[in-house]
Amino acid sequence: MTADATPALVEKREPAAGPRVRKGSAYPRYLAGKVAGAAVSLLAVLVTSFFLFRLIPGDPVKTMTGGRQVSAEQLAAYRREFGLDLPLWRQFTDYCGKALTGDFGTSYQFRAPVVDKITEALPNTLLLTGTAFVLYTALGVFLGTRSAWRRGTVGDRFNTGLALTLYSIPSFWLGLLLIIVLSVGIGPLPGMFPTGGMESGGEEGFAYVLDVAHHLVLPVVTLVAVEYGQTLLVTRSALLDEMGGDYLTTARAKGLRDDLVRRRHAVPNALLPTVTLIFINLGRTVAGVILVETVFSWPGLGGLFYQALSVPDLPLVQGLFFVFAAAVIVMNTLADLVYPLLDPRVAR
Amino acid sequence: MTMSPTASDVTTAPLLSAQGLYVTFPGRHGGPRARAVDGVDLDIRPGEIVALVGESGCGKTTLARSLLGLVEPTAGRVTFDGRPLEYSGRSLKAYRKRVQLVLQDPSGSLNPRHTVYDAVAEGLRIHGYGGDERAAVAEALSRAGLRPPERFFLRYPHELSGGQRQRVVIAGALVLEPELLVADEPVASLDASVRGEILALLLRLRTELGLSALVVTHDLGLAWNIADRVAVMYLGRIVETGAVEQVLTAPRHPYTQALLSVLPEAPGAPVVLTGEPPDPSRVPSGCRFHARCQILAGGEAARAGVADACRGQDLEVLSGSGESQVACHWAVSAAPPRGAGLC
Amino acid sequence: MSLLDVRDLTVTYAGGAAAVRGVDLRLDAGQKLGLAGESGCGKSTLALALLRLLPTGTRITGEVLLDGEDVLTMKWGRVRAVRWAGASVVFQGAMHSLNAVHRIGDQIAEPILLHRKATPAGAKKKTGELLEQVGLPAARADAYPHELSGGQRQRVMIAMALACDPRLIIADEPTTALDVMIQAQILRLIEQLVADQDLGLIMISHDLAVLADTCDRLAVMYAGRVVEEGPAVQVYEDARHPYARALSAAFPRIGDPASRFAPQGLAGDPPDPAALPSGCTFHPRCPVALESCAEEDPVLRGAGPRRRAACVLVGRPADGAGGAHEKPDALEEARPGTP
Amino acid sequence: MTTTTDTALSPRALARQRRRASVARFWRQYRAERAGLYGLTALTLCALLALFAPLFVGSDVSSVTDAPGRPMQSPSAGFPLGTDQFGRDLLGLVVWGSRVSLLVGLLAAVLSVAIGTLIGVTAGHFKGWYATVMMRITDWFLVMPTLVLAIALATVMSRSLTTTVVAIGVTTWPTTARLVRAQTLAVETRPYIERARALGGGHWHIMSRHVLPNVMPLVLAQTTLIISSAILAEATLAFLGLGDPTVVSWGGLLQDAREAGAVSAGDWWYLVPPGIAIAVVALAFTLCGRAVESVLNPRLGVSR
Amino acid sequence: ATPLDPAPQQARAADNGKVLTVAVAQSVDSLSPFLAVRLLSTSIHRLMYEYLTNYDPKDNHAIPGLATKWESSPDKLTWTYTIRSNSKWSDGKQATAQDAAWTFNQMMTDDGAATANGSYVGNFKKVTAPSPTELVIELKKPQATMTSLDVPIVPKHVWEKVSDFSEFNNDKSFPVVGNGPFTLTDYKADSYVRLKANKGFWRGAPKFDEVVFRYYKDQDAAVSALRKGEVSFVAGSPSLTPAQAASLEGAENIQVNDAPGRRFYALATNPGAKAKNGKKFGDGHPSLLDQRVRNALFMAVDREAIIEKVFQGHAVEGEGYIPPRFSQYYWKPSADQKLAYDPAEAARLLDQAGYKKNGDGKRVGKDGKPISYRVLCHATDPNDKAVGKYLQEWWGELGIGVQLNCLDNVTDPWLAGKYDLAFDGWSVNPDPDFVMSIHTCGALPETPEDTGATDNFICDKKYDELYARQLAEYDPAKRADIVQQMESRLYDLGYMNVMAYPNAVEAYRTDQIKSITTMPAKAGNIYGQDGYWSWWSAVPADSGGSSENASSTVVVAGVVAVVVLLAGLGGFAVMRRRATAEDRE
Ligand SMILES: Nc1ncnc2c1ncn2[C@@H]1O[C@H](COP(=O)(O)OP(=O)(O)OP(=O)(O)O)[C@@H](O)[C@H]1O
Ligand SMILES: Nc1ncnc2c1ncn2[C@@H]1O[C@H](COP(=O)(O)OP(=O)(O)OP(=O)(O)O)[C@@H](O)[C@H]1O
Ligand SMILES: [Mg+2]
Ligand SMILES: [Mg+2]
Repeated sequence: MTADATPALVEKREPAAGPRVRKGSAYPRYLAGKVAGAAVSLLAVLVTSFFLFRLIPGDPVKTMTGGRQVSAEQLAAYRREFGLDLPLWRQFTDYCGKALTGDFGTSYQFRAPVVDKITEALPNTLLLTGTAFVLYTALGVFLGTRSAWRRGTVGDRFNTGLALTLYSIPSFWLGLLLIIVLSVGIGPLPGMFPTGGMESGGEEGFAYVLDVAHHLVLPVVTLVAVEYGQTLLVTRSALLDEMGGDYLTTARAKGLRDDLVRRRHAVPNALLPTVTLIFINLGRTVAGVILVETVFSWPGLGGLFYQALSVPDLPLVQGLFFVFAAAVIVMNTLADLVYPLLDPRVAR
Repeated sequence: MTMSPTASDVTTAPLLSAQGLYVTFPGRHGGPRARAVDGVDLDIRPGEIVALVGESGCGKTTLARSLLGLVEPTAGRVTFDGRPLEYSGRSLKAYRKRVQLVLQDPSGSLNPRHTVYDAVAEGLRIHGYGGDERAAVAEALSRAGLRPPERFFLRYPHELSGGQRQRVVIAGALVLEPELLVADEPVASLDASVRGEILALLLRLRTELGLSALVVTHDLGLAWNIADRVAVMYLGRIVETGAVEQVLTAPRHPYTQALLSVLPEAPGAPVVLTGEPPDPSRVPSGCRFHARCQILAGGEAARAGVADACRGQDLEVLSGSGESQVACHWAVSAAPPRGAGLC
Repeated sequence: MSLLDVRDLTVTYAGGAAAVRGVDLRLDAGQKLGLAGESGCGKSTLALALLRLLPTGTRITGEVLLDGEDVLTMKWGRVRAVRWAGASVVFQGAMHSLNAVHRIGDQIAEPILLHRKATPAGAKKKTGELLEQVGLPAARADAYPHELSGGQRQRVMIAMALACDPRLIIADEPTTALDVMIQAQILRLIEQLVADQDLGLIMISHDLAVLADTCDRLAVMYAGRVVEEGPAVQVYEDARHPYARALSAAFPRIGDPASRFAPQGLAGDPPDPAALPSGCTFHPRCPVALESCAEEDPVLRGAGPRRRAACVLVGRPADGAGGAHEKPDALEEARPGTP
Repeated sequence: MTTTTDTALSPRALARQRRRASVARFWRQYRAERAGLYGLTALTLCALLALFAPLFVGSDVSSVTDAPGRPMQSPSAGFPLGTDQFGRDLLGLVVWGSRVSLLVGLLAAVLSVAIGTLIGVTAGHFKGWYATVMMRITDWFLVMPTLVLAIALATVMSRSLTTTVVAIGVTTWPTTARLVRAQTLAVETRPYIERARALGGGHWHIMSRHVLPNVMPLVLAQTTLIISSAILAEATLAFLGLGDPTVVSWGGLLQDAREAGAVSAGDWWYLVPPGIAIAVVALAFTLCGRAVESVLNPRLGVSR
Repeated sequence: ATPLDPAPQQARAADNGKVLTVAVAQSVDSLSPFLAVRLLSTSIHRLMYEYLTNYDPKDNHAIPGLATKWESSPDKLTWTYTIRSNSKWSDGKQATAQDAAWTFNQMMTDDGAATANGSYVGNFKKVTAPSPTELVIELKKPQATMTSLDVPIVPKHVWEKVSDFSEFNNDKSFPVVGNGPFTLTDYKADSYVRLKANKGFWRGAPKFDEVVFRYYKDQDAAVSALRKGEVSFVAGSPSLTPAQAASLEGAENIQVNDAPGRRFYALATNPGAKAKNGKKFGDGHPSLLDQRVRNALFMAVDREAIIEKVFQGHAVEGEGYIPPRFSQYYWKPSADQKLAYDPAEAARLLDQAGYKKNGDGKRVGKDGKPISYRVLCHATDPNDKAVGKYLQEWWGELGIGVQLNCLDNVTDPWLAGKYDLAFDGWSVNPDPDFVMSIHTCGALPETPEDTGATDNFICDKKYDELYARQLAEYDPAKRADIVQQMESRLYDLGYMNVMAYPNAVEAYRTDQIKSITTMPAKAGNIYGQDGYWSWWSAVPADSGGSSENASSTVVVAGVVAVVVLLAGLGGFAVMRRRATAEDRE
C-alpha cells in the first residue's frame, strides 16, 4: 500500500499478498515434503523389516535345508550364497543397497527372486482388496450419509447397529460361516459359490472373467461386511459434526432445497475428513487381508506371507513386510497429497 | 471526581517495569519473523491501574505474557521490584506468586474438570501454602464477591455464569495475595451488563489491597472506566501514553484519534482506517503507522513539513514512565497538544 | 402495510426452552431496527424464526407477516422462494457461515442461480458487481473463505445477502467478532447500502451503543421478550425499562466524568430460558423490583411517543401520562452504587 | 447441581464428594444411552461368567484325559453345545475361554493405552525434539501393518499369553498416542493451562492436574474400544495358530475347530458359539466405548 | 444333494476331456526337479519325468522306469542301466542315456543342481552314457539306493540352456518338455498346476485327459470342494481329520480311503546331543539319560487313548519302529518286553531311578529342581498339540511338568539339541535303510556346526553293529530279521517311542473317479505314492458326458448379478421415493 493512499471507506485494491501462500507456488513444495517424508518412512520400514525378522529364532540355513544331512562346508556355502556369512552390518548394507534397486534377494524356499513371487501374488491381492475397497467405501459412505441425515430414526439405528455388529465379527469366522452357508450350502440352500481359490483354471476370455468374479464374491462379501462399518460410522459422525455448521443454515436461508443442502454443502464437506481414512483403510486392508486370503485360499500376498514366516524365509518375509508397510505409507501419502486438492483450507 | 483515589505520583519507583522489550515469533512458512512486541518500555507503579489499548494483533497479549515470563523476550528485560526477572523454573515460580494473570476468557481459564474450590486452591497447592487452605479459598472467593463462598466450592465452571466464572478466576489470583494483577481483556467475553461488576471489583481490590494492575483491552471505554493511565499500542510499540483523561479526551497521535473517532458516541466524522490490522512480520519503516495515517494522507503532515520523516525516520521508543508522551513526528513537531477538554 | 410485522411470536425449542416469548415488532421499508440484549436472550432465535430456519422440533406460534404474507403458514416451496429473495440474513460468524470448501463467488452466485434463474454468466457478472459494491475486487470471487480476512468475509456475507435484491436484510451480530476499526468499516458499509437501496434492516447486536448509532428504532430484549422499544437515541439515552437502562449505562461515554472509576453493571445471572423466573423475568436482578413483580408479568405498554416498555413502573394504566415523569428519578435512586 | 453446603469439609472430603458427584452425573448420562446400556449389561454378564466360571464349570473342563464325552458329539441334553474333538464339554469350554479372552483383551488394551497415553501426553506437552522423536516413532508404528507386525512379533517370541498381550499391546498403541497427543495439544491451548503456568505450575503439575484428567475420558473411551479390538486380535492370532495352544480361549477354540475339520464336517456347534461369543463381547465393548465417548465427548473437552 | 443343488459338478470338461482335480494343501516350492523338495512338487515331477526305476504298486519292489534293466558289478561299484528306447520327450525327441548322464553330471558338478537330490549323487564317481541306451554309474563305495534313485531325468537339450540351476524354477514356458505320463501345461502359483495326459506314454496313456492340482490353503475348503464336486480328490495335510472323515463317510458318491499309513508317530527323546567329534551340545534334561526314566515316561502314555481320542481310530497303535504296512520289516515287542500303559509301574520306575516326589507332588531332578520337560511340537500339526495336552495330564499325574513348545519351525532347536522331548515322525520308504540309518552314530554331525543325517542324536554301539550287518546282508529274509532286531533295540533304548501309525485318510468322488490304484494295491494310499500309479491309473467315471460346469458358473454368476442389480435398483427406488416424501426440513 502506498503512502498517499486516501483513506477510503472501502478498499478497492487487492491487499498485498498476505502470509498465505497461493496454491501454485506452495503445492509442489508440500508435495515434495510429503513424498520425502514417505521416502523416509519407507527407509525406516526397510530397516525394521531387516532387523525385526533377524529376531526370529532359528538359523535360516539349517531351517532351509530342513534337517537333511548337510556338512559344515555346505552350510557355509549356503551362507555364502545368501550372504549370511557376512557380519550383520554388511548384510544390512547389502540388503539396503539391493532393496533400493528393487532387489529383495532370493526366496529361500521358492528359489525365486522375491520380487517375482510378490509381483505374482500382488495383482491377486489388489483385485480382492480393490474390489472390496470400492464396494465398502461406497456402501459405507452411502449408508453413513443416510444415517446421519436421518439421525435417530429406525433406519439409522438399524444401520449403525448392523455396522457395529459386523464390525465386531472376526472376519475369518464370518468367512468360514459364509463358506458353510453359501459355498457348501446348508438346508435347501445350494452351494452357490466356489469354496476357495481365485479361478477354476482353464477358462479363457469372458468365461475367465466370470469365473474369477464368481470366486471373488465370497471373499469380497466378507471383507465388505467387516470393513464397511468403520466407513459408515466415520462418515456418519463427520456429517453429524458438519450438520451443526452455520454454513448449512446459510445454505438453507438461501432457499436451497433440503437435498441440495445435503448434496452440495453438507456431504462434500463432511467427506473431506473421511478421505484420509478411506485411503488409509485401503492400505490397511491390503495388509489385513491375510485372514481372508487364508480362509478362501486366495493366492495373494497374505498366504505368501504366512508361508514365508513359518520357514522363516527371510528375504521373502522382508520383502512382503516391506510391501505391506509400503501399501500403508503410499496410501497415507496419497491421502496427504489428495487432501489439499480437495480441501482448499489445508496448507498449500 | 477526576483523580483516582490512589493516583500514584510519578516519582515512586515502579513495581514492574519493562525496558526495551522485544518479542519476535518465527514467521510462518519460513517468512520473516513476526515482531509482536517491538520495543516497549512500560512502568507500573504500586497501586496504579494501567490500561493497554490497541487493535487486534498489535501485541498486547504478547506483551502481557512476556511481563509474566510466559514468553521469553527476544531482547530487553522485565524488572520486578527492582530485580530483573530470571527465567529459571524456581525464580519464575517465586515471581508468579507475586504477579498474577487474569485472562480474557473466564470459561476457558477454568479447567472444566476442576471445581471452584480446586481452581482457587490450585495456586496455593502449587506454592505449598502452609496455612488453612480452606479458609484462604473462602476468603478469596468472598473477596471476589462470591458469597457465601461455601455455596460455590463444589460447583463446576459450567454451573456458573460468565461473570461468576471471571470472579472465580480473579479469586484464584487473589488467593496468593499478589502485588500486581495483569488482566488480559478481563471482560471481553462478558455481557455488557455483567462486565461493569467485574470492573468494579478490580477497582475495589485496588482500594482494599493496594493492588496494581495492567489491564489489557481494545475497549477505550473500559480504560476510561477504570484506568489511571493508558498506553496505546500500535504494531508492537506504544505510540501514545499518558493519563487517561489526557489521552482519551485530547489524543495527540493520529491513531488514537482514529480509534476514538469510530466510537459510536464520538462527535465529528469517524476516521475509518482502511484495511486490516497490519502485519507484525512486515513492519513499515519510518513511522510504523504512516501507511494508514490519515494525517499523512490528508496532507496535514506535509503541511507541517514532517511527511518525509513520517515515511523514513524511525521514532524513539517512548519511555515507560507516567508522563504524557506521543510517538508521532507530526504531533511532536507541529501540533501543540489540543485543549484538555473533550473536543 | 409494513414490510415486516411480527405478531406475538413465540419460539420454544425441542428441549422446552422458551427462547422467544410473544414478541411484536414492526418494520417499514427503508427503516432500520436494532435489536439488543445480552447473550442468550433470544435475538438469533427470533431472526431465524423469521425465515423458519429453526431446527425441526421447535414450536413456533404467532405470525410473521412479510409484506402481508405469513411466513409461518406458507408452503415450504413458498418459504424457499421467500428466503433470500424476500429476506436475507447476514450471520454473525462469517467463517462458519460461509462454506469453507466453495469459492466465495460460487456461494454468492448460488442464490442468484436459484431464485433469479440467471445464466451462469449472468450470475458471475452480478457476483462481480456485488463484490465491488462491498468494496472487494471482483477478482476475489475466486478466493476461498479462508483466504480472506474476517472483515472481508463479513463483506462477502453482506454481498451475498444483497444477491437477490431482498426487501429485508437481517443482520445478526454482523460485527461482533471484529476489531473496532473493521467494525466501523462494516457498519458504515451496511448503513450506506441500506440507504442506497431503501431496504428494511434488522440489526442484531448486544452493543447498545452501536445500535443507537446506526438504527432508527431500537428494541431491547430480555429473556425472550422485548422489554423496551422506541426511537434509538431515546432508548439509549433515556431508557424506561430498568434493564434497558442498566444496559445502556454499561457503555461508558468517554469524557463523561461520571463514569470515571464508576463502571456500571447489573448484578445477577441472565435467566435460563428453560427455567424462567415467575412474574417479570427481570425481577430477580431488578434494582427497583416491587413485591408484585414476582407475580405480575408486565406487557409492553406505551411509554411516551412511539415508545413502549414492559415494566410495571412505566405508564401504569391508572397513572396515565404522568407516569413518564416519575420513573427516571425512581430509577436513578435504584442505580447500583459505585464502589 | 451440587449445592451441598456442608461447612466442615476438608479438602480431601471435598475432593471425594466432588468425585462422587461427577461419577453420579456420568452414570445419569450414561443411563440415557440405550446401546451403551445393552453393551454394559452384556459385559457385566460376561464378566460375571468369567469370574465365577470356576464355580460352575470347574477348572477340569479343559482336561483332555477326563473328558466326559465322546469326540465331536452334537448338542444334547448332557452337552448343550456338544463336545470338541477330545470329548470335552463345549459349553464349559466357551465359558472357560471367556476368562482368557477377556483377560488378554483387557491386559493388551491396558498395555496399549498405557503406552499410548504416556507417549501422547508427553509428546503433546513437551514440544521440540522430544515430541518430534516420539511422533516419528509413533508414525513409524502407525504405518506398520498391525496384524502383520503382531504376527511377526508372535512368531519371534514364544507362544504364550504374554506374547499375545505384548504383540497386541505393542502394535495398537500408536492410534491412542495420536489421539491423546491431539487432545493434549488441544488442552494445552486452553487458557487454563496458561493460567496454571502463570500460577507457577510446572510440567508435572500441568500434565497431572490438567492434561491427564482432560484426556482421561478419551483414554477411557479408547480403552473400551481397544479392548474390543484386542479381543478380536487375540482371536485372530489364536486362529492363525500363534496363541498359546495349551490354554482355552475363544480364538483357540475356533482354531481347534478348524484344525479338527469342523467346518467341512458341518459341526457347527463347535464353530458358532466361540465366534458369537467373540462378536458379542467385542460388540459390547464397542457399544460401551461409544456410549462413554458420547457422554464424555472428549472432543469438546467439557464434561456435561 | 438337495433338489436345488445343481448336480454335483462332473469331471470337468476342458478340450472335451476328462479332468481329474486334486485338492492339495501344499504350495509348490519349485517346479525344477533340481530344487523341489516338497511332496507335492516331487509327486508332480513323478508325473512329468521318468525316473530310472519305479516301485511296484503291489509290493514296492523296484521295477523298470526309464531303465528297462540294470546290473551291478560284483563289487557293487559299477552299475549299468539299460535305457528304454520307447520313451519320447514331449517335443518329439528321443529320451536317451545321454539325458540321464547329463542330469546326474549336472547334480555332481553344479551345487545349484544338487540342491534337492544331491544326496543321491554324493557318492558317485562318474556317470557316462556309452550309447543312447546304456548308462554307466561308477561309485566311490557301495550304495543301497541304486535301484531307487528318485531323481527325475530331464531332457538335456532343454536344460542345457539353463544358466543358474539354483534360480531356475521351470515355470515360465509351457508346456514343459517331459516324458512322464503327464505333461505340465500350466501353473499358477498358489492356484493350480495343470497337466495333460501324455498319449504316447510308453506304459500306456493315462485314462484322464488332464490332472489339475488345485491349491486350497484351508483343508476345510478342500473338503467342501470335494463335497460339491469341485475337486475329485482330497488328500488332506497330512490326512483328513477324523471329523472330516466321519462326515464324508456318509456322503453320497464319496469314497473315503482310510489306508494304513507309511508314517510312524513317535515321541523322540534327546539323548544328549553330540557330534562325531565327541563335542556335546544342546541342553537335554539329564534325567532323560536314564533308561528307566524314558521307559517310565512311555509307560505313562496311553497309546490306546491316543488312537481312540486323537486319531479317532484312524491310526494303529504304535509298537515297533516300522509301520505294519511294511509287513516284511514290521516288528512288535513281545509281551514281557512291551512297555504297556501302566502309570503305577511308571511311578515306581521313577522312584527307583531316584526321582522322587516332593511335598508339592512334583518329582525332583538331581539338581533339586522340579522336573519339567520341554516338549517340542509342530504348531502346524493338530495332533502334536492334542497329544501334548494328554502328555501334560498323564505326566502331570506322575509329578512331571510338561512345557509344550509349539513352533512353526522346530528345525532349529531340534538341530541344536535344545529340547527334552519332541514329537517325531517319518514316512517310511519301501526300503527301510534310510529310516534306520538316521539313528546310527554315523549319522551324527561331524561337528556341532554341521547338520548330520541323524534324527535325534541316538548313537548306540549295538544298534550300529546291527545296522552294518543288515547293510551287508543281501538275503531279504535275513536282512528283515536284522532290521527287526534293530527295531527291538531301538524300542528298548527308549529314545524313540512310537506311539501310533497314523492312517492316510483321503477321499475321492466315485462319480468322477471310477477306480484308482492305491499303493500298496491292497489297502494303500493314493496321494504321495512312490510312483505315478494313482493318477496314471485313475479311471474316469462315465457320467453323462462332459458337464456344463462352465456354463453353470455363468448361470450362477448371472443370477447373482441380476439379483444384486435388482436389489440395488429396488433399494434406490425406495430411497428416492422416501427422499421426495421427506423433502422438508
Ligand atoms: N506464539 C506465537 N507464534 C507466532 N506468532 C504469534 C504468537 N503469538 C502471537 N503472535 C503474533 O503476534 C502478534 C501479536 O499478537 P497478540 O496476541 O499479542 O495480539 P493482541 O494485541 O493481544 O491481539 P488481540 O486483541 O487479538 O488479542 C499477532 O500478529 C500474532 O499473530
Ligand atoms: N437449538 C437449540 N436448542 C435448544 N435451545 C437453544 C437452541 N438454540 C438456542 N437455544 C437457547 O435459546 C436461547 C436463545 O438463544 P439465541 O441464540 O437466540 O440467543 P442470542 O440472543 O442470539 O444470544 P447471543 O448473543 O449469544 O448470540 C439461549 O438460551 C439458547 O441456549
Ligand atoms: Mg490478545
Ligand atoms: Mg446470537
